[in-house]
This record gives sequence, C-alpha cells and structure tokens, in this order.
Amino acid sequence: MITEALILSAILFVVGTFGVLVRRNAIIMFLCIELQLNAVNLAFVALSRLVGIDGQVFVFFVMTVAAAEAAVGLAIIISIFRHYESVDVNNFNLLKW
Amino acid sequence: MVDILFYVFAAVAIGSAFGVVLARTPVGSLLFMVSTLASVAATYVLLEAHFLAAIQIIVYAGAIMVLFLFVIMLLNLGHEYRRDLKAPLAMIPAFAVVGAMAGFIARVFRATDVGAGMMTEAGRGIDAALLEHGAVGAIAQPLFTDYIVHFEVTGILLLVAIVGALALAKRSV
Amino acid sequence: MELDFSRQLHYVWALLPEIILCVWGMGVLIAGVSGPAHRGEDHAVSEDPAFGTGSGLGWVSLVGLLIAAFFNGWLYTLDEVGRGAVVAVDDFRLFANWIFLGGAALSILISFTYVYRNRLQAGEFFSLILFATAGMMFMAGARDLMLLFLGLEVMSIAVYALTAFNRRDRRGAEAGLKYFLLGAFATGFFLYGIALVYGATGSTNIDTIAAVVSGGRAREGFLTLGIALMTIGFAFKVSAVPFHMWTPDVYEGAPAPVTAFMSVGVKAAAFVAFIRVFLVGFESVSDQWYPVLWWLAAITMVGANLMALSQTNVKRMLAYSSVAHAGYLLVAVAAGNETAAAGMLFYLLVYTVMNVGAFAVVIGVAHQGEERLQIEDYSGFGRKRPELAVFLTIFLLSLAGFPGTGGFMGKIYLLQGAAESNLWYLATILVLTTVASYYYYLRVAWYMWMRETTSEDQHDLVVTPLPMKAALIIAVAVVLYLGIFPSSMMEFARAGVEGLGALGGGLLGVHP
Amino acid sequence: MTIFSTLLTSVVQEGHGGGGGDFVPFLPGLVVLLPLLGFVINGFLALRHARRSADAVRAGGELDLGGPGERPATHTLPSLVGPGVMLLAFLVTLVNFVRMLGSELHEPMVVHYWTWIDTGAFHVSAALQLDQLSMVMMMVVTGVGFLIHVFSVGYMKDDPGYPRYFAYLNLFVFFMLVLVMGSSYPLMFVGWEGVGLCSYLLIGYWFSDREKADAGKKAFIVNRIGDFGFLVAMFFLFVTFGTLDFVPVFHDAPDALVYGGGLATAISLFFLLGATGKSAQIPLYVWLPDAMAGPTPVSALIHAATMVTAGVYMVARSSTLFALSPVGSATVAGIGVLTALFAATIALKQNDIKKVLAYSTVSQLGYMFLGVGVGAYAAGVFHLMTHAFFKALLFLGSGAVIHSMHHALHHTHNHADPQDMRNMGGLRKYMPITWTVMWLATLAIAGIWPFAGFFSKDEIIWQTAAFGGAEHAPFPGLYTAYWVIALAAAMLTAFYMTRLMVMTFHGSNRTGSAEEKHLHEAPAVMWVPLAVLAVLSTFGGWINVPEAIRESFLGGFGVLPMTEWLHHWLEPVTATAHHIQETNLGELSHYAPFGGGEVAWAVISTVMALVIVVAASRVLVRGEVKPAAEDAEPTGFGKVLYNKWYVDELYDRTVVQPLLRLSRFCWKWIDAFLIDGAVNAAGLVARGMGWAGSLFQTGNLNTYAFFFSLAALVILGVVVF
Amino acid sequence: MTLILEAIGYGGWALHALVWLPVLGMLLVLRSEEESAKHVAFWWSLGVFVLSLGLWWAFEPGWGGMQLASSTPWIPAWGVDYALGVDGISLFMVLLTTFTTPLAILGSYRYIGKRQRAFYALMLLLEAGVVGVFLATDVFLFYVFFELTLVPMYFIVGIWGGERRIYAAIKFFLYTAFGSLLMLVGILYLFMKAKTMLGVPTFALAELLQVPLSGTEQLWLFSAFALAFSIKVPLFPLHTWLPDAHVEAPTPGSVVLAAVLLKMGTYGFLRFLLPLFPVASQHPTVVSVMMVLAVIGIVYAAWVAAVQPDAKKLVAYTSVAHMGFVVLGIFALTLNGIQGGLVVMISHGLSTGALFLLLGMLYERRHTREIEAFGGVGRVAPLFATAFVITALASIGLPGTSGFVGEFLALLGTFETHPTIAIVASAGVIFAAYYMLPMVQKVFFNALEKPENREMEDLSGRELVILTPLVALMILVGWHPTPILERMEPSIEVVLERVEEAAAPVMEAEMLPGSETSHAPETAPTTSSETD
Repeated sequence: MITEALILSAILFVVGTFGVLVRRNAIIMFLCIELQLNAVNLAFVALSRLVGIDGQVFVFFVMTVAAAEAAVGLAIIISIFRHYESVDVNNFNLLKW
Repeated sequence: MVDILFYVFAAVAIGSAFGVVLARTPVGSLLFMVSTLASVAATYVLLEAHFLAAIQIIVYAGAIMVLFLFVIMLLNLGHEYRRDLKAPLAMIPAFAVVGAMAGFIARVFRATDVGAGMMTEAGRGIDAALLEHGAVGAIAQPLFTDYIVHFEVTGILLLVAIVGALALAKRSV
Repeated sequence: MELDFSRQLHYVWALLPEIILCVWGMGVLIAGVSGPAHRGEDHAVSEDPAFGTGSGLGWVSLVGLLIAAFFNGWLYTLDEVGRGAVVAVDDFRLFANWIFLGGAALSILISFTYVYRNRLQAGEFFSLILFATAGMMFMAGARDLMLLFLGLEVMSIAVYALTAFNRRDRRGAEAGLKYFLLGAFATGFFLYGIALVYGATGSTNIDTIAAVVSGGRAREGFLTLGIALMTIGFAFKVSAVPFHMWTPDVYEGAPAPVTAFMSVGVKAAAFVAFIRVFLVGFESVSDQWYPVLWWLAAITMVGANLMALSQTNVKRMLAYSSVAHAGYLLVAVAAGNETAAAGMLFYLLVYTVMNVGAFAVVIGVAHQGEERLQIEDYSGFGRKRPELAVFLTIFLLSLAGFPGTGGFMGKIYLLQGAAESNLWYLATILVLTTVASYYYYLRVAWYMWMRETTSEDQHDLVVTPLPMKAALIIAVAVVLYLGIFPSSMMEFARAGVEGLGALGGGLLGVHP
Repeated sequence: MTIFSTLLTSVVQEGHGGGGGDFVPFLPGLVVLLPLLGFVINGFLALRHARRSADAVRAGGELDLGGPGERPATHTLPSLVGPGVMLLAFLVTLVNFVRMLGSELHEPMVVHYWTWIDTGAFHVSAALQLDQLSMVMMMVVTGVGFLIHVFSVGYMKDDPGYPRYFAYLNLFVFFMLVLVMGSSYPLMFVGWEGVGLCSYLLIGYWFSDREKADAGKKAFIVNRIGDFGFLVAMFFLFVTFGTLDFVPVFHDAPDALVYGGGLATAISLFFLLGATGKSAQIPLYVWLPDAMAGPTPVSALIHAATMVTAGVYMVARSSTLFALSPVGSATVAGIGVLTALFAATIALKQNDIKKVLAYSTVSQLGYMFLGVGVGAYAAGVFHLMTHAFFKALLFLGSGAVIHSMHHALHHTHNHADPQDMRNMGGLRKYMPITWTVMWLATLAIAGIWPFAGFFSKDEIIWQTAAFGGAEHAPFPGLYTAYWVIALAAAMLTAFYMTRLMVMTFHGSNRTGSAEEKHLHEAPAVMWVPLAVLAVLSTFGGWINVPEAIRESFLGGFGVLPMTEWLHHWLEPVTATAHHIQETNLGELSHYAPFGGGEVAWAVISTVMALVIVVAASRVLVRGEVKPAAEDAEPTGFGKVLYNKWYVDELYDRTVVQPLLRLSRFCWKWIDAFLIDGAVNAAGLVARGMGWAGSLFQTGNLNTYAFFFSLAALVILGVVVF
Repeated sequence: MTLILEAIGYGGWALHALVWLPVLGMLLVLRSEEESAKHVAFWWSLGVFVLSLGLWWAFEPGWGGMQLASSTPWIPAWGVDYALGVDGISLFMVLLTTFTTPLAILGSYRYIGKRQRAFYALMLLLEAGVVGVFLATDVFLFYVFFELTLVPMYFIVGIWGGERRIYAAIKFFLYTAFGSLLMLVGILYLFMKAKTMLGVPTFALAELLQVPLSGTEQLWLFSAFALAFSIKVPLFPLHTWLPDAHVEAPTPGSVVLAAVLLKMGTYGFLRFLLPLFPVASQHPTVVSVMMVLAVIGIVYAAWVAAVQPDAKKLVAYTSVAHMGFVVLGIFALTLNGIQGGLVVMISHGLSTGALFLLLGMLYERRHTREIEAFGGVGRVAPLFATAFVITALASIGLPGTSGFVGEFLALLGTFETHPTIAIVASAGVIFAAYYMLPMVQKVFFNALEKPENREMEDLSGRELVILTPLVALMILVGWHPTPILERMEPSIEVVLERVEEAAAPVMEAEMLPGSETSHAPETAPTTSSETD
C-alpha cells in the first residue's frame, strides 16, 4: 500500500503542477501549489511507514511552511490586486523579455 | 478492506484534485481542494498517521483554506465567472508534460521494492511508538528532541511570514 | 570548547549568530513599528538620509550584523563532537556566513536612501533583511535536509516579501507575485525530492545520507528521483537556465537594494547548500547527477550570456549576468572537487562584493529609486561623475572576470576546479561565454565613457549618501584587494572546504 | 659618426682577399663616403631651402630666386659641393686605379669596415671589394658622374629645387658606388635598391607634375619586381654556399654547383630577373622610357651611363655562376638580343628626342646582355663603358638642345613640347658644338669605325658568333639567330640615330620664327663636359681592340695602342668563368655562321652602318617633317611602332588593372564581406540567439511554469532512463 | 656607462621599476592639473625610458637565459610567482615599448583635447601592462598582463577615437579577449599537467617547460595558444579587428598598438609557443598552416592596403603584411628566420609607429585622412615629406633601413626550410612598393591643387623631436644591426635548441614518417576522462 500511496501522491503532485500550468488565476495557481505540498505530505507519511516516524514530523513542518507561504502569498496577491484590480496572471506582464 | 478504502479515497482525492484545477469558480476550486485534503487525511488514517490526519483537517482544510476563502471574498472574486483556464488546445502540451512526469515518477515508484504491504520494520517501529506514546506523543517525542532546532526555526518562519504579510497587505503607509 | 549535541542546549551556542540575528530582527521590527518613522509624519523632513529618521534602524541592523559577525568569528573556537547533529559547526558554514553577513551589510548600506526616498517601512524592511540573512545562515549550517528546507523557506519568504515591498510600485508587486508563485512551485519539487531522499535513505541527515548512500544501502529509485527533484529545486534557487525565467523579471521589478541582496545572498545560500548536499550527501553517486549538472551549467552559461546581450535595462542585464554567474558556479558543483568548492566559496565572496557594488551605482544613477535604469541613461556618466563611473567600471570588469580584479581570480579558481576534474569542455564554454559577457558589461562602460550626455542636467540628481559611499569604497577595496592579493582569502576558502571534508566527510576520495 | 671614421680609417684585409700582390688601396671608403657627404650637405641645404620656399608657397606665391640668368645665392654651395665631391671621388678612384695598374692583383681586395649583419648563421660585412671589375665601374661612375654633375650645374641653373637635385644626385652616386664596390650580394643589393630609390626620386624630381611622379613610381615598382628575383637568387646562393660574400661564393661555385644543373640555372635565372628590372630588359623595360620624365642629366647619368648597366655589371660579377648555367646564359643572351631589336624598332618612330635615346639605351643594354650572355664578359663590360661615354654624351647633348629649346619656347610663352624633334630642325646653325659632338656619338653608337662603339659592339656580335660555333655549344642554332638579330638591330641603330640627328639638327627650323631668335648654344659649363665625353666616345674603344682587328687594316696594322687591354685587365675576375666555359664548351669558333672571320664581319657591319647613316641622312634631310602641332598620327605598322607595340597597354590590361581589380575584390568582398562579415555575423548571431532566447521570457507565469516543468521533465527523464 | 650602472646598483630592481613606475606615473598624472598632465606623462615616461636604457648595458650579451631575474611568490597556493626577467628576446621589446611610449605621448599633445589626465594615465597604464607582458617569466603573470593591456587600449580607442570608435573598441576587445581566454584554458591544462607531474603547483615558465606532453596534447594546446597570439599578431584571417582599431584609435593609441601591442603576439610565439610545444611547432602540417597564413597575410594585406582610400587604414593593413614576415621567420625555426622576425618586429615598431605619428600630424592639420584630399604636400611641408618618405621606405624594407635587415633575414631563414613559401613571400617586397608609393605620391607629390593644403604647416619643433629619433634608429638599425643581433642570438639559440631537443623523443615515438599528416587528434583531453 505504500507504493500505491506514493503513486497517489505523485498523481496529486502532477495534477497540482498541471493546475499551475493551466490556470491563470493567481489564487488558484497558489491553491494548486498547496495541492502539490499536500502530495508531498502524503509521500512523507507513506514513506514514514517505510523508514520511521520522522516523516510524520516533517509533515508538521511542511504544513507550517504551507501556512507561512499562504500568509505571505495571499498578502502579495492582495497587494497586486490593488494595482491591477485583477488576479489574472495574463495581465501581469510589465516585466518581460 | 483497507485497500478498498484506500482506493476509494484515492479516487476521490484525484477526482477532487482535478476539480481544483478545472473548477469554474475560485470558490469551487477551493471546495474541491477541501475535498482533496479530506480524502488525503483519510489516507493518512489508513497509513496509521492519525494525528496528522487530524491536523490536516483542522489546520489545513480548516485554517489555511479559510484564509484562501477569505482572500477570495476580500478580492470579490467569488461571484463572477471569468474563464481563467487556458484554451483546451493550449492545455495539451501542459497535459503531456505532467502526464509524462507522472509516468516517470510512477515508474520509479513501482520499480522500487518497498516490501509487502505496510509491515516494514520501520512501520512496526511506528506502531510500537504509537502504542507507547500515543498518537501525539509519538510525534512530539522526536519533534522536541531531535527536531527542536527545526521547531524553533519554524517559529521564525511564521514570524517572518507575519511580518511580510503585514508589511505587504497594510492598506496605507 | 567542544559542542556535544547530545544535549540540545548546545545548539544555542552553535546557532548563536543566527539567534542574534533573529532577536535583533525582532528588535528592529519593534523599533520600527513603534518608532517615529512609522507614524508617517516626518517624511517631508529633508535631512541627510544617512542619519535621518528610519535610517537609524539601518544602523541598528548593521550593529546587529556586526555582533552576529563577531559571534560567527567566535564559532571558530568551537569544535563539535560527532557528525550527527542537525547543525554543522565547520569552517564551510562559517565562511559562508561571512558572505551572507557581508552581503547583508553592504545591501543595508546601499539601501538607506532608497528606503527613505521611496518611503518604505524601515523597520519591516531591515528586519526582513536580517531574517532573510538568518535563513541563509540556517541553510549554510544545516546538516539536515529538513532544516535546510526551513532555512530556505525563512529566507525565501522574507525575500518574497521584500520583493513586493514597495507597495506603490506595480512592478514590485508583479515581481513579488512571480517570484512567490514560481518559488513556491519550485519548493514543491524540492520538498518532494527531500521526501524521496528521506524515503531512500531513511534519514534527512546529510551525514547519514552520505554513509547510507556510499554504503549502497539506499533505495536506488527513490534516491535517483529524489536527487533529480532536489536538483530542480536548487536549480531554481540558483536560477540556472532553464529554471531562471523568474530571475530577470524579479530582479527588474524588485527594489534595487533587494535585488542586490537577493542576487548575492539567495544565490550564495543556495550554492552553499547545494555543495553541502550534493558533495557531502550524494558524492558517491555523483555519476547520477553529474551529467545533469554538466548540462545545466553549460546551458546556463550559454543561454544567460546570450540573452544578456540584447538587454537594455541595466537591472535586467545584471539579472541575466547573475544567471550567467550561476552557470559559472554550477561548473564548480559539477566539478565537485575540493578546489572547485573552495573556488566557489571564493567566487561567491567576490561576487557578493562586486555585484552589490554594481547595484550601488545603479541605485545611484536611478536616483535612489527606479527611475533611470535604461542603459542610455548612463551616457556621459563618466564625464559627470567620474568616481562613480570608475567604481562601476571596476565592478563590471570584475564581473567580466578581468585581471586585477577579484572576479578574475575567482574565475581562475573555478576553472582550476573544472580542470582538476578534467571538465575541459565546460572550462572552454566558460571562457567562451565570458567573451560574450564582455560585450554587455563593457557596453555599460562605453555608454558611460564614450558617449556624451543627452542633456546637460542628466546626472545632476545622482546622489550617493555616505553609507553608499562607504559600501562602494569597501566593495572596490575588496574587489581590488582580492584581485591583486588573493592568496590569503584563497587559503581561507580552501580551509573552509577542508573543514567540510573532514566533518562531513563526503568530498572526493575523503570518505569517513 | 663612428661609422664614418671607420670608413676612412680601418682597412682590414679579409682572409680571402689576401692575394692582392702589392696593391695597397688608397682610402677606398672615401670614394663612397664623399658622395654621401655631398648628399648630407646638399640634403641639409635642400631642406633649408625647401622650408623657405614652402613658406613662400604658403604665403601664396613662389620663392623668388632672383632674375633669370642669375645664379641664385642658394645654388652656390650645392654647385660647389655636388661636383666637388665627385671630382674628389674620381681622383681617389684614379689613385686606386693607378695603384692597381701597377700591381699584380689576382684576388679581389676586400676591405672590411664593420660587421653589418651577423645572426650567427649568416654573416655579412660592410666591406668594399676592389678588383678590376669594380675599378672599371668606379672609374665610369665617378668619371662620367663628375662630368654630368658639372653639366647639371648649367642645366639646372634656374631650377628652384637645385640643392635637392644635387642631394639626390650625390646620393645616387653613393649607392651606385656601394653597388659596384660592395663585397657581397646583400651589399650590392643595398646599392641596387638604393640607386632604384634615387632613380625614383630623380625621375619624380618635378613631383608636382603628376605624370613625372607616376613615372618615378612606375620605375620603382617595376624595379622591385626585378629585386624580387635578386632576393630569391640570394636565398638560393645562401642555402648553397652558406654565405653571400663574392669571394667565397665564386671560389666554391665550380665545386658546389653542377654545370648545367637545376640549381645553377635557378640562381642565374632569378638573377636575370633582377637584372632585367634594373637594366630595362624585356619584359621589365617599360619603366625606362617613362623615366625620361626626369631632368636630362639624370637620364644621362642614371638611365644611360650607370644605373641601368648595373644588371650587366651584376651578370659580369656573377660570371662564374652564369657560366655554370648554359640555359641561364642563353636566356640572358636571348633576352638581350631580343630587347636590342625590339627597342630599336620602337626607337624608329619616336618623336621625343629623349624617348629615342631611351629606347636606344634599352637596345644597347640588350647588346651588353648579349655580350655577357655569350660568355664575353669583358666585351659586355666594354660596351657598358663605351656606351656610358657615348650615350651620356647623346643625352647631355639632347639636354643642351632641350635646354635651348626650352629657353626659346619659354621666352615666347609657347607651350609646344621642347623635346619633340618635330619642333626642332636645323639646330646645327645655332648649336654647332652640340651638333659636332652629337654626330661623333652617333657614329660611335652606330658602330662605325673607329669610334668607341664600333669596337665594343662588334666584339659582342663577333663573340656571339664565336660562342655559337664553339665545339660543344649548348644551342648552336640559337646563337646563329642571336647573331643575325644583333646585326639587324645594329643596322636599325644606325638608322634611328641618323633620323634623330637629321630631325634635330638638319633641314629647316620648325620651332617658329619668334622662337628661333632665342635658340643658342649651351654655355661652357655644359659643353665642356660634352667635349670630354666626345673625346672618350671617339677614342674610348681603343682600350680593347681585338687582336685580329688590331693587326688588320682597321687597326692600322698595329697602330692602335693596345690589344684587348680591358679583356686582360678583367681576366682575374672572369678567369673562373672562362675556365668553366673552356672546360665545357671547348674552343670557340673562329668563323661566323655563314663563313667569314672576325675582320671580315667587322668590315661588313661597319660598312653597312655607314651606308645606312649616309643614305638615311640624304633621304631624311629631303623628307618633309611637319611641326608636332600639324603632324598627323602615323598609320599602319608605323602606328604600332609609334605606340611602342602597345606593350604598356598590354601590361595595363593584363597586369595592372587585373591586380587593382583583384585588390579591390579582396578588400570589398573577401575582407569586408567575407571575413569581417563572418566576424560581425558571429556577433549578430550571438545577439540574435540571445534575443530569440529572451523571447521565451514572455512575462506570463503559466509560460514560466510550463518551461519549468518541461525542464524538470527532461531532468527526470534523464535520471529515470 | 657600466660604471654609472654599477654606481646606482642597477639590477633586478630595475625590471620591477619598469613595470611599476608607469603605474606610479599614472597616479601622478591623475593627481596633476589637466593642463600639465601631458608634461608629467611625457617626462615620466621619458624617465622610464632612460631607466630601461640601462638594460642595454646591464644585459650580458653572450648569455641566452633569463637575466636580472627575480621571483617572489604571489599566490603560493597556485604556485603563481611574481617573476620577472629579461632575455635577448624580451630586451628589445621592452626597450621598444619604453622608447615608443614617450614619443607617442609627445605625439598626442595636440591630438588629445579632452580628458587629458585620463588619457595620459591610461597611456602609462598601458605601458606598464606591456612591459609586464614582456618581462613576465611566470605564465600566469604573463596572462594577467596580457589581458590587462586590453582595458586601457579599449578606453583609449573608445573615448578618444574617431567616428566608429565604439565599434572598433568593442571589436578589438572581444576579438583579442576571445583568443586569450582560450589560451587561458590551455594554460590551466599545462598547469594541471605540471601539478600532476611535479607534485607542486607552479606557473613558472621554466617549470612548465619540464612537463612532457604527448603529441596530441601539444597540438591541442598549440592551437589554443596560437589562436590567442595569432589574433594579436594578427595573422590572416584573424586580422579584421586591426584596421578598424587602427583607424578609429587616436594617434598615440595607433602608435602603441602597432609598435608594441601587436608584438605581444609574436613575442608569445617565441616565448611560449615554440618552447612549450616543440613537437607541435615542428609538425609539418602545423608549420605549413602557419606559414601559408603568414604568406597570405603578406600578399593579401598588401593588395588590400593598396586600394584603401584612408591612409591610416592603409598603414593598418601593412601591419598585417609586416607581421606576416615575423610569423614566417619564427616558424622557419632557423636562427636567421627568428632573428629576422625579431628585427622586423623592431623595425615595424619604429616605422609603422612613425607612420602613424606622421598620419596623426597630417590629421591634426587637415582633419582628414582621405588620401584623395591631399596632393603636392611636399611643396609646403618638405620636412614632413622627407620624414614620411624615409619612414615609408623603411616600412617597405628598402636596404639601408631597418626594414630590410629584418625582412631579408626572415625570408632567408624561411628559405632555408621552406623555399617555396619564401619565394612567394618575397613577392611581398613588390607589393610593398605597390601599396606604399601610390599613397606617398598622392599625398606628397602631384600638383598642389587644393587650397587647404596650401596652408599646411611643416613640422614643428616638437614633431621634429618625435620623429628624429625614430628616423635615426630606422637608418641606424639598417646599417648596424649587429648589437641587436648579437644580444638576441643566444636567447634564440636557447629556444631553437629547446625545440629540437624536446621534440626529438616525442617525434620518434609518435610521429614516425607517414603518420605525420594524418595525425589527427584521436582523443581530446576532455569528456572521455570527465569523471570526478
């Protein structure tokens, strides 16, 4: 079942990746990244069955990181929304080439 | 039984994950996300990580997702639907890439021998620890000994995040 | 004094500089929030920004860095017992700390007037720099992948915030968003890599990993995949082509002092961690990751240098330049021997100094803001402000790797590292792309010296307040000193790497 | 300074030059040094003078040299120094000559001054070689040179560049002396190119005139083609002998080189290329007629008497080498005889008095080549010497004529060409002395007994016959052809020279009635040298009277003073060559190809020449000549000759223009387009690639993430597989 | 003279002084007044020249090794020494540099109007760099100086140059840097090899010479080094940076560029290429390639020069031709050839330097360099014309001038080993006249038609002071080159011996007859061994 869980995590991970690739809404993109982190957590948990309790501890840290990122990330999104009145990344192309 | 449950939850998780990606509205995505998190939490339980499952629901689905929702509401993105998915044709290369990626990773996972079922030595160790310290204690024990430094750094991390969020999101100077 | 990490309290000593920085950062934050600068009433006062309101916090932060530096020096007197600890107390980490502290100090010095002019919140700004520095130091000292990751996050989150720090600037916000989303995206990969390495070896302790891996006890598939994913994560952080795409945008959009800070600090931290993880942890399976790094290095050097050729925005050009330097440093990682690692440390040091120096002048020309960043804006600069132009020329020559400057010695060091591992193709690519880089570095020089000003008052508003002058003079002095008398610093760098080998025990042929 | 004192004092005899009997050279360095000194003084004066005249030009006018006829003050010192140093040099030469006459000198005397080049593998000294050959040349150069210097004092009197003129002239003599006295090929080459330089400077003496400057340039460049041959020949010599000094080279040559071998032939042919350049032989003769753009005394000195004979001198000097190569020698002779005929034909139809003389010179040089080509080195040198006398005389005489014409035309502001013979006619009346001496020279060049040219030219023709008839002559039929052509050319010579004399001095005057009044005889300073040269042209041939002729009626049955004196005099120099010749060819023939001995053919040729002279003068005097302005272009074959067989045009089309086009092609297409284009393209491509690369940088986050993932996928793919 | 030298204790310190005094002078110039900067620079560089003159007497003519040598560790970890020394090859290059610099500075008094301090400071810096190149006996140090000379030249061309100065400057910089950086890789390879072989890191040339290299390695390294030096020389077809740089550079820049910077390339051939890679240097294919390129350069550059409308560009192309003779002489590998090459280097420095000075003076007067813009100048500027003609003649190698001695010896030496090539190259003497004389004629002869030319001033006193020593030296060297030749000879013999001896064993082992031409490098010193 560990392998299956890992494969599940892989699928969740690439679905998250897929979301980042195809969504233009910054919040949803970020949400997809959270999905990726969640997939990693699943991998940690699955692997902790294989090698020890430490993996579960790491999930803890990852969740904290996710929370921290959410705080800053959403703040940035709010900040940019103030400028563009939009969260569509297609609009954000002052910086290019 | 456990296996069947696992597959059910896995299916839900994957389906919800696709829902996150493909949902029409941000709120829809968010709800699918919660669903995914819940399903994953269920698999945590199946993997004997009960405490983490709880945390997953409480912290992740509960707190972080609410934060997202809050921001979506704040930015007034909840109602109107503006298609922000790429055109289907443009999605093909992206799909090909992630598909191949999944294939590669899965291939490695399938090729790696992890022993039968969950009855690895370490798994037994975890079970023992759970028995000895309880679900919380099993994690707390290493968390506050071996990983004390990590734990402290996590504190700093949160502080930084707060400072950063504060500095960025304040309305005026 | 010896540290035995079996008792956790010893970590307090081992992490003293980091702790001091964090505490100091909180102090600065509180001072900023409660101080007069925060009340927004005295921005109209035109006093010398060097000593003006809010800038006091800058000096305070510098003091904090100084104290941290002092304790970083003190750490040299310590020894650790065993290698199982999550925090390393080796010369490698301490050398890297010097780079971070120096880079942070220089970045703070050049940001005084910028902060003042752009009405940034000094308390948050400086404290975030301090926190980010602390994060870098955690990365450098981490002998545990998870701690490394947390350090990375502390650094990254602080820098994300700093990038978007100027809330009046749309470009800043855009840069912040791009950096954040892509950074988080890459974090996912990196973390997945850690997870798989953990799964493969059963530990996140680099030393243990090294032992397991070299003992052949790791799970092959997980390990390989984990290494690949970690490579991707690091490649993003060091902005190797093709993971560099955020770099030009972010460097261009971020406030210039922040750009300076992240171009030196983030990169240095990522490389230091890169070296420790790959050369200590995964050294014995180098045949797995070496080709990837080889190609990454080659593509990065070629791509970045070529793309930099057509840039007209100086900050963006320096961004591509920074990517190109990442390529040079990747050569050292690919070479993976002691000389290369030492060369990398040396180069990072030089790079920190010269790049911050270059950015200092850029900030000066940009009127302590984001105004005049096009290369045309430099025309006739040498005529109007010869001393600044000379400084910038020296920094550019050093970036280009010209004899007489530290950049040259650094490049030679890297090349030696590559040579020791017989990476002659990479060495050749390195020098050839260096030729291309001459073009865009010298282009700035030719605009400065060989063109006339477009208007009489073009450079009248260029100000270089005292702290920036100090930073410039320090930077020039270091660049030239390292270019002419590189010996002691080279040996110092070498010693740092030897420390890594002895304690981490993973360098070429020096297995424990 | 030390060099100068060295030149004067240190006389070190080299090992090879030891066999000089009791010959003690008298300050040979001084001979070279004196003209150099003259050059330095005159050069300094010239620069000072030029500065002043430049100031005047800048002020908008010309430097006032005083009234016409007066000798400007600035000209006094050069007038003294220029000829003065020549006189001294001649006297020193004379002393040496006398001493050499009184001694038995079998080996050349080499006077070493300083080491010029010493690389360790190659050594050459700055050393002068005194032997019979160089002595003859020195006498000619300094003697004739002195006379021409004197003549110039009169001729150039009104010229504003006077000091510069003498500076160049002195410098020329210096280099010429280095050429003939140098003890090694490199030193000879110094003189060789040095005289070329002076020739260039003097042809373009009136450099403000574009045509004259062009002519100088042409002379230099064409000469350089020859110099190329000289250089290569030296290289061959060096790799063969390890040295380029005359003495050891000629000493070792018979052993080191195989008779008729490829190496000897290569050496001689490359030397020949050098000689054709300097001595204006086919195919490099084209510069000499143009060289007439220089002042006439220059033409006399450089382009008749001395420099152009350097090629002959060189072949004579290298006689050993040429003797070793029958092919080389035959080529020398062939080129010579062809040039003799070819130039003579052109001279038939030229109207410019100097052009006629120029082609005549080319033709006569051809004879000299023929002489040295058939092993008659002494005869070649002999003709060189007599030619120096009579051709210098002819040139100076024409100079006097031109001088007179110029003054006459100048007075009436007539822009007619003072050198065009069609504008002359009947000058005998105004210039009796000139007329006399020039007739003497004409008879000499026409080869009429007993003038100098008779003996020298006849000997060459005879030797050709004798050589071709030798026992083992290499290409017997060829020499017969040479002999016939040489005879024919001699007849042509008689004709065109008579034409020149008649057009210039006889018939009615065509200058114009107003101008006629101003025609006058040359002043004494000009005609005295003419007279001296006339004496030499008349009697100079007696120094080398062949025995057969001396004992025949032509020699008054022994009345002529000496038998083959020059031949004997030069014997030490040519001995080796003669020895080689004897060994390989056997005895020379005593009969001409169609029978007849030496005397018989001498008589035949002189009679024929005389007949031509007389007949031509009768016919031509009666013929109507129109002044240049009214004259029509010649037609038919005459036009071809008039246009010099169109050789200049041919060269222009086949060499000059193609080279220019090639050069432009190289510049525009190869250099600018291809090479530089590639360089710039490399830069452009790099920038273009960079630009294209940065196009991925769309600013769109999805794109960035996509490329990130793509790259990640590639990395994963690489490690997984 | 020797007594004076002994009295002041002339010795190794003088070499260091020659490198560092100009740097000191640079600081002095920067500190001086704008107006007096040129005087400071001139007198200072003259002082440096006087100091360098002492080398002439302090130098022991009979000895071919490094003299007055000294060595101090600079970067001990890499075995880099700050090591200077002088031998018969570098002696004249150093003297040429110190001799040319004051003249170039003096020649720029009128030309340089703006930012004088900076200009003269850069000139002195350039001098320091070039002297360093010629004196360094440590390869690393050499490389540092070699690169360092680029920067001042870049700015001299770029700031004080003509219309297209920036293009020219960047082209010069990139082109030459391109070559030298590849050489750097070669140097590092040598270094690694030496380190493995000797056990200690070292960059000292004498030590690197001990490193045995296989034939293949030699060919690769030879290519890297030869590329760098060939670009510098410049050898056809790597020459296109030169005309641009020369035309755009200000007079003193052109002078120094032609007189000494180009020599760094040929000097590199002699100092490094031949001794370090004797086998490759003797490899028939290699030698043929180099020689053929040199010959093409001689003839082709002459052709191209002949049709240039710009006098300065014309002279620039002649440099390519002249340096072709040097390369030819060097790769002849004969005493005569190399001596000749060195003399051509000196002669080219004198004559081309003087030509550029003269053209600069012309430009100062008329503000154009178009040949067609002149005509008849000889009438208003006779001294000028005289100096120009003498210089031009020296440049085309007229006997009696320095040019002849050099070209003759170089060709002679070449002929000893490669007769055909020498013959073709000798044709260069024809083409030399073909490009130079028309230019001389069009500028100084012909009718004085244009009124602007009528106003032209003749040489001033200062200009006379500049030109006189140059012209005098051209003639002196033409008539009495022995003192130069005898000082060079032992050092060249050392090189030649080294080439022959070191080549012998490898030749025997690897280059048996028949395998020579097809001796393609089988394995690059690269990926096949790329492991950690």
